Amino acid sequence: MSADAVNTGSRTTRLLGAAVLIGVLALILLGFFGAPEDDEQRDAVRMIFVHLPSAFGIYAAMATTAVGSVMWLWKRSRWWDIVAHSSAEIGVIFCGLTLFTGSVWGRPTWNTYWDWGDVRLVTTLILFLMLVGYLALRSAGGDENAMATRAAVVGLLAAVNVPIINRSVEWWSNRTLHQKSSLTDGNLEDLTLFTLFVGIVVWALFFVWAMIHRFRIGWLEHQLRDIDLETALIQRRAEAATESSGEESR
Amino acid sequence: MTHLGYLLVGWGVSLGCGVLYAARLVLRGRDLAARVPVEHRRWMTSDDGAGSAAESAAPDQGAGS
Amino acid sequence: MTGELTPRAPRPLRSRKAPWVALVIALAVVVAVAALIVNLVEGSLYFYNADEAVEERSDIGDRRFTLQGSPIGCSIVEGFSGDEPVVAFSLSFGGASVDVVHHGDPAELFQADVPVVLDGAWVAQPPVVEGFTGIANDGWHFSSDRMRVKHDNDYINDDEYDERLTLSDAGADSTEVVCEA
Amino acid sequence: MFADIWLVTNKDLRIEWRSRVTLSQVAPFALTVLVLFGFALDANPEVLTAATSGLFWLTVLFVAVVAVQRSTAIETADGARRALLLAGIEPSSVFVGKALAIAVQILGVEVLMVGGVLLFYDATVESLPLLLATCAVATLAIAASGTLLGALVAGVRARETVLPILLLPLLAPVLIAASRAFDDALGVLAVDGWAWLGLLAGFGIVNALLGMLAYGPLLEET
Repeated sequence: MSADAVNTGSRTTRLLGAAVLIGVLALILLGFFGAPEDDEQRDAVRMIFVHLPSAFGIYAAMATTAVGSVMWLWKRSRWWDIVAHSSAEIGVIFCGLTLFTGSVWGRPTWNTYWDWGDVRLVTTLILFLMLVGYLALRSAGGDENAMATRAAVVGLLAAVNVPIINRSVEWWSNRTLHQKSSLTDGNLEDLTLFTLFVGIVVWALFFVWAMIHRFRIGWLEHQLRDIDLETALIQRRAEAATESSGEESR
Repeated sequence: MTHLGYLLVGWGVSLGCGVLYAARLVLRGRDLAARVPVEHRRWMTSDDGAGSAAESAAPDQGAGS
Repeated sequence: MTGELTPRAPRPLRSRKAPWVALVIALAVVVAVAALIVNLVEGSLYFYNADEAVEERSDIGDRRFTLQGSPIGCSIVEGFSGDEPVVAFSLSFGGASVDVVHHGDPAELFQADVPVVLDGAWVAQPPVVEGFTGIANDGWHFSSDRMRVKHDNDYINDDEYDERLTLSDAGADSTEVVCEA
Repeated sequence: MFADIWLVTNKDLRIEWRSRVTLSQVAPFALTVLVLFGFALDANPEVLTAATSGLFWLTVLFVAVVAVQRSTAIETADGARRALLLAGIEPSSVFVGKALAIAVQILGVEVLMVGGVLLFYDATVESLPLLLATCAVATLAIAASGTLLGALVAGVRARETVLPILLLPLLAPVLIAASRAFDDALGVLAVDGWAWLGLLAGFGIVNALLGMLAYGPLLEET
């Protein structure tokens, strides 16, 4: 990296990034060669090492968005508003990945990519669509404070989905195609469990890395908006000055 | 290994998305950081020290704003 | 001029606090209410378990529904119904068993004791598949055209576990049904 | 409070009645959509029967988007929101009043559509109470969510496109629950329609409460 390149990185993010890269390598080795195959699903079970961490990523991201939204509404804190926006953007990626890896896993194991009857699948899809709506609303532009309030309400509406998604397999136990919580009531081989934890840690580190970068981008955008306003004011005043001086000389 | 195709697609897309998003964040950050005057750039660094960042970036960035 | 125009920190817009605190509390209450309601409607969604499907057979009539149960190992027969390849088997759940004729190929992971979820309807005739009598054998069968496998949250490798741990969904009691063959 | 709610509902409905947009445009739009679905699926009557409930409620959602757009436009035009606030009416009363006005319009269109479904789709009603209850509860749920989001997007520049993106996913549970309840009421699927109705009611209560709470701050700020 050249010395004069200005970016949103810092020593912390570089360390985090390196940890994520090492972690991904470890996860690939453990996931494909370490963990044993499942007696029912055979090797298809190895999808859990990317699917479940992504799902946990949704929970983390949505919890952050919910807290950020509440803090904006309560304290009018720009910091928290940017946090809410950042985590929602990362959350939509985790959500998309959860849906995608789940479908690809579902084809060999359930015999279907998608099942409209399953509560967990459908509620996750609804959350994904609501997050897309959230980002669309954010990109619509307009007054910054009003936008933050609107986004906070939508963010909270979307966050309500998360407990339903998480609990759906318990509430509708014996009524969903999706298996119950693997971590809390599942029965896992030691190495499978360990690999799963590695996956969760790697995803969590990535989440923090992305949050820091995305937050700084949000902060810079906020600064830029202020600066644009100031620049426009200066220009307008300069115009006004030349106009009036022109009139006077006439 | 059974189901290798499905596994490669699932893992590939997951890791690929992560890499793409990370790259986009870094590039967007660079672009924005270059456009924001030094005194508004908190946390931004050009090397490892947070304090020296503003100073080292000042000469070439100051003119732009 | 520049000193005067430096961007300022946004003014804190401290509007009325109370409504938002109320909103947050209400949100928590609302989530709790929602949780209660979904608990109340449990038992009505998505699929009928085999015992419920048998119990409500007259109500269901010939309408389509989704059925869940565990295939009984010794009953599985792959054969033909006319020219069509079918899989015939009996499944059980909650003490009741149902004879099933599934039209089409079975799911990849279809196997004994792993619950399946099937779309189809009751047919008031015994199944006509060569070599298949059915364990329920009650003059009805379930004609299915879509099969999904409902695997559980156990990720176990048989080589390292002497016996299968049957901690999965309560109510699956395929072990109670004894094959006659 | 009830007087205020009635005032707002009455005002919105009167504006709607005078412009006759619901009657002359939205209702024909809904029937056209139903007929077009009929054209699209006509080749297979079985598919049409199986899809009736879903098509019905999907059409209702489209109608709801239009109704909410209209309702929001009434409020944003000429600073009517400010005037409403200055009149000293509680924001939650405004919310309930506007939601009721939207609900009445959607219900009116639904009555027409039930007729259309019976006529064009050859549907048979097996449980009239369930059918009516589903219409009533689902409509209230839709109206509550719609009114809240209508206020939310009122100040957004591209609100015509942002509203459907936000409203339709939020209403997805209504679409699912109301369609399943209708499946039971029309005798298409063997499901417990009353249980789905319970889910619908829960969703409606949640959205109505949220709307009443969030409406005031949204009105003030945007």
